[in-house]
Amino acid sequence: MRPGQVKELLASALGVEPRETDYAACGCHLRLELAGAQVVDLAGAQVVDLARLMKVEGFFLEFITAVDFDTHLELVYSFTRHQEPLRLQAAVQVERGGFAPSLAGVFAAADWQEREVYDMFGIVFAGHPNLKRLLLPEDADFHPLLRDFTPRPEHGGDVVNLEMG
Amino acid sequence: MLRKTLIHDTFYLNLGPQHPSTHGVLRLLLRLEGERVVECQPVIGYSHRGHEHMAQNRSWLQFLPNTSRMDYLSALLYNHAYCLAVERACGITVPPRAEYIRVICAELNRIASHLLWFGAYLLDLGAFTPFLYAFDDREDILAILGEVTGSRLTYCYCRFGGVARDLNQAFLDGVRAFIPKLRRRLKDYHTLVSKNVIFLNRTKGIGVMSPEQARDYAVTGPNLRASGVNYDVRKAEPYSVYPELDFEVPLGEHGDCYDRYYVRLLEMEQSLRIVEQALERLPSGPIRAAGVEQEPAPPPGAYHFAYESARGQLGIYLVSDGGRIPVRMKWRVPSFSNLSVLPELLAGTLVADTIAILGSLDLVIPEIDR
Amino acid sequence: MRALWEYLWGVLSGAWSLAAGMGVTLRYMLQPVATVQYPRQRLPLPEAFRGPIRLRAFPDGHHCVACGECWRTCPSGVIKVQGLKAQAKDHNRARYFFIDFSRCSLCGLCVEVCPQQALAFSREYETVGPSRYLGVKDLIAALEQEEVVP
Amino acid sequence: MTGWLHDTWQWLLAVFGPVALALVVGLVAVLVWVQVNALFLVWLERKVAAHIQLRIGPKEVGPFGLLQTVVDGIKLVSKELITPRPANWVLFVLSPLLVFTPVLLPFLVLPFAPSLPLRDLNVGLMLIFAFSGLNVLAILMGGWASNNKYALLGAIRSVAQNVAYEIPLLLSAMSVVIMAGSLRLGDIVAAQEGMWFVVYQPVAAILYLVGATAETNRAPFDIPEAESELVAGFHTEYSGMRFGLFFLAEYTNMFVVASVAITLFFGGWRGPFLPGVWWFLLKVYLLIFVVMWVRWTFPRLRFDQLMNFAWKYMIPIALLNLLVTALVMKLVG
Repeated sequence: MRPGQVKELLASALGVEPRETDYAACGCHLRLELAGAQVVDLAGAQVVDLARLMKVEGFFLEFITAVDFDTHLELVYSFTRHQEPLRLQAAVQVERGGFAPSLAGVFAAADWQEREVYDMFGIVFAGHPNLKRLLLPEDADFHPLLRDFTPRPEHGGDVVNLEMG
Repeated sequence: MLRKTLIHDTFYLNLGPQHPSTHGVLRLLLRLEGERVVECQPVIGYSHRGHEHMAQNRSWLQFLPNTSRMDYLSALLYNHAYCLAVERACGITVPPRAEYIRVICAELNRIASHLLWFGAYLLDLGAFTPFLYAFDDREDILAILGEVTGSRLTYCYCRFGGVARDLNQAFLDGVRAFIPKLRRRLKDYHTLVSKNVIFLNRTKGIGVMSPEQARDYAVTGPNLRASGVNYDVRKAEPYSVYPELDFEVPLGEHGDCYDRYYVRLLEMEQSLRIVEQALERLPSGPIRAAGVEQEPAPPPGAYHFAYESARGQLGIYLVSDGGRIPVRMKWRVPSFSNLSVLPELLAGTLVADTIAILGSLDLVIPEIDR
Repeated sequence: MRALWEYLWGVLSGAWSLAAGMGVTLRYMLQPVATVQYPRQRLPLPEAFRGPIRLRAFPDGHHCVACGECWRTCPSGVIKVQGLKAQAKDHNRARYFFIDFSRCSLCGLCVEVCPQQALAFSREYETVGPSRYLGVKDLIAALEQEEVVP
Repeated sequence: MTGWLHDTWQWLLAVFGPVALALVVGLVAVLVWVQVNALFLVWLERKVAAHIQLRIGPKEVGPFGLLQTVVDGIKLVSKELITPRPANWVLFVLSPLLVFTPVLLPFLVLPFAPSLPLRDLNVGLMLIFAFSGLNVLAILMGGWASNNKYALLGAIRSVAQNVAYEIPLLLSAMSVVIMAGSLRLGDIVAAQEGMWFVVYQPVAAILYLVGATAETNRAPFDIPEAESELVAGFHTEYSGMRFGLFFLAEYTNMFVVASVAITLFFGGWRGPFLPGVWWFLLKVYLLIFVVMWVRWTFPRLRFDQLMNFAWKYMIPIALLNLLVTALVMKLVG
């Protein structure tokens, strides 16, 4: 599948316009900025439609992650294919502590990926069957990959300070 | 009433985190009916060290030693992948000799990783001896890699724009002696294990993963190829010097434990071929690109790099603001997705099969936890 | 009939596979052992071996000017170095050089960034100790016990 | 000095009578022999395993590391005996004793040499099988009393496996008994005057060896203690010498079943040049070596496959073999 084909497909099915990026420079063929999901409108969120389309077209969900830009979080979904590889990355803006629709009903892989994002960034995935901590302890009350997170002593780890002289 | 509870009584068994077959610290919460698994729930995170958090607190260069601590069995592959990712982001061209050296070392490391898996898997199935044969072979690789990298397990050998040290004669001699030796050993492994009727009974038709299932759970690597899907990042999104080398991608048919086993054994042979060819073509020249800054910083933007590690597709997603310290570094580790399919494979199997299936997925838990 | 034949063939080939496996282990049993009995026999260290770092010794002592490049580069922050000038116009020379080896990951970045090439890997490999504080090494003091390698 | 010893001997003889005294002396000898034999077998196992795996094995303590197992035994004795709190204390303590006792009794009737069985009972074979059947009870007790899920699973597996494999074991031994016409082990050896029974009964011999390996929970049939699945199976919670007794029993059991195999199929103490007892021991250790060799070569079977193998293949074949033997004996004899 060529980037052009996918572009047309997305334009006709979802009415979105992905941007073609230079694969040799950034390792990604298409990048798509989606509108932020609203809490009230999760069912109709574009990213779920996108995932359904991707599943039909033979893509698989590589990963879901988030990036903290201080003002907002950016959820990144990465899709690629087994045959004729083509990588499409979709970015969705989410506010801190905000909501996003869950893809667990579409891709089974999304289950754990979303749990990890919830774990690390505190984004709540609405419709997720089992949104619990994945890597951190069950009773953790922090989201370590947020940029304003500072480790506290009770998070563990210790440092030997070198005494000079 | 009593009869009903007796028949439908199930109990929970905590397999791990301290258990001989969970390789690292994985906990499987199994609901059993007698010896039959009704439900399985993997619990991970016991060796979470926060590598992605560390990445946000140190420079691009300083993250280099971290890469080899995620999947310590294929440390050089991670090392290589990270360097390639940053080089792509910064636009650094690596001299061909350095790239060939990296590929030779990476493929040797891939063989070492597969050998360790082979031994540990047979150990899970109750055969102790192949484990030590595999370790004997792996020891050779560690010694060879030690000659040039200076360490045995957690290598930090690749640098942005090249490698830390040139190959020496001991390395070349070691590799040339090792290739025929491993070929002989692989023959013995086939006689001792692949054709063994007990082994066949334990693995054939067990833990069958369909290609659709694999895609749904984003399973990659030998686990995916055992299901017959031809997807190897080295072929699909060629990087480094792999396009210049001639190798095949072994595929399975049924997606059962035996195919996952057999695909890995065949992959070792292909890796040997790659090493052989790369040694033959090894160009002369510098091993470090000239004019690379001490601490390169990629221009602002998001970058992705896909790499075929020993366990599947390794993805590195970098976000840079042009500064010395990354904004975000996401590691898409293959074992994470490979483990997530486990509950589906385990439903309805016996405890003994649980071990056989868990082992066949080739998981490295610290890699999952990061 | 065909089923019976297949059954028999299965039994025979299975038995043969077991016998062949036993042949392999018997052959290995007669081979020389592959292990090295550690405290008695030692393997030669590889040329590139990485032990805890040391200051390279020169006839005029060490060449460290305490620029702090290694200290800034070290990913784990295990290096502390402080220099002194004998006179105002002199070069800076390291007076104190400590590493906390218990947290060192032997990546070798410090050795590479050193502008004076004053650092090198030692060939020490028995670095286990009963306390993590034993990992703190005084490289200047260690230098005095070392012979000069030009 | 010798006079004093002689007097004591005379006194003991007068008080207890020759038969009882012989039994006591024999029992002491057996107890010592069992320990020494088990220690030697553990050493042998480790050496065989090591050399198969390109290692050396024990070498530090004593010549060729022979005393290593003695030192290990001392370590085991000196370790704390831990009883888990939720365990059933009585059964938990009783189980190792019960597992060890029955493996001693077959030594009463084993014909090491023509004159060496302590009591040459006319139902010697039955006694051996009867007591080796007790083993499983002890394992079940230990596994259940530990109150540990792994131990319980191991115990359940063990019971099913032992029940299943006892049958082909007995059936294959029975075909030899039919040929010899006696359950007395001495008579069975005597019947192999011209030719070993393994020549007439190859199927029974193979069935017996497979069954015996399963009966003693040796790999590839070691599923009750499959360490990669059940940690240590039924003895997961045992420590110190209680674990040591399980260990001792396993190796002694191995010796017993190998001795029975030698007696039934390989001519017992018969052999040229050397005295009978040497031939007997040589054959037994050779057979044990083969069992070890098998252990270090093959992966472990799965539980249901193991049961299938016993019920679907071994028992029908053993029955058929018994039938044919009986028919042939009837026609010939």
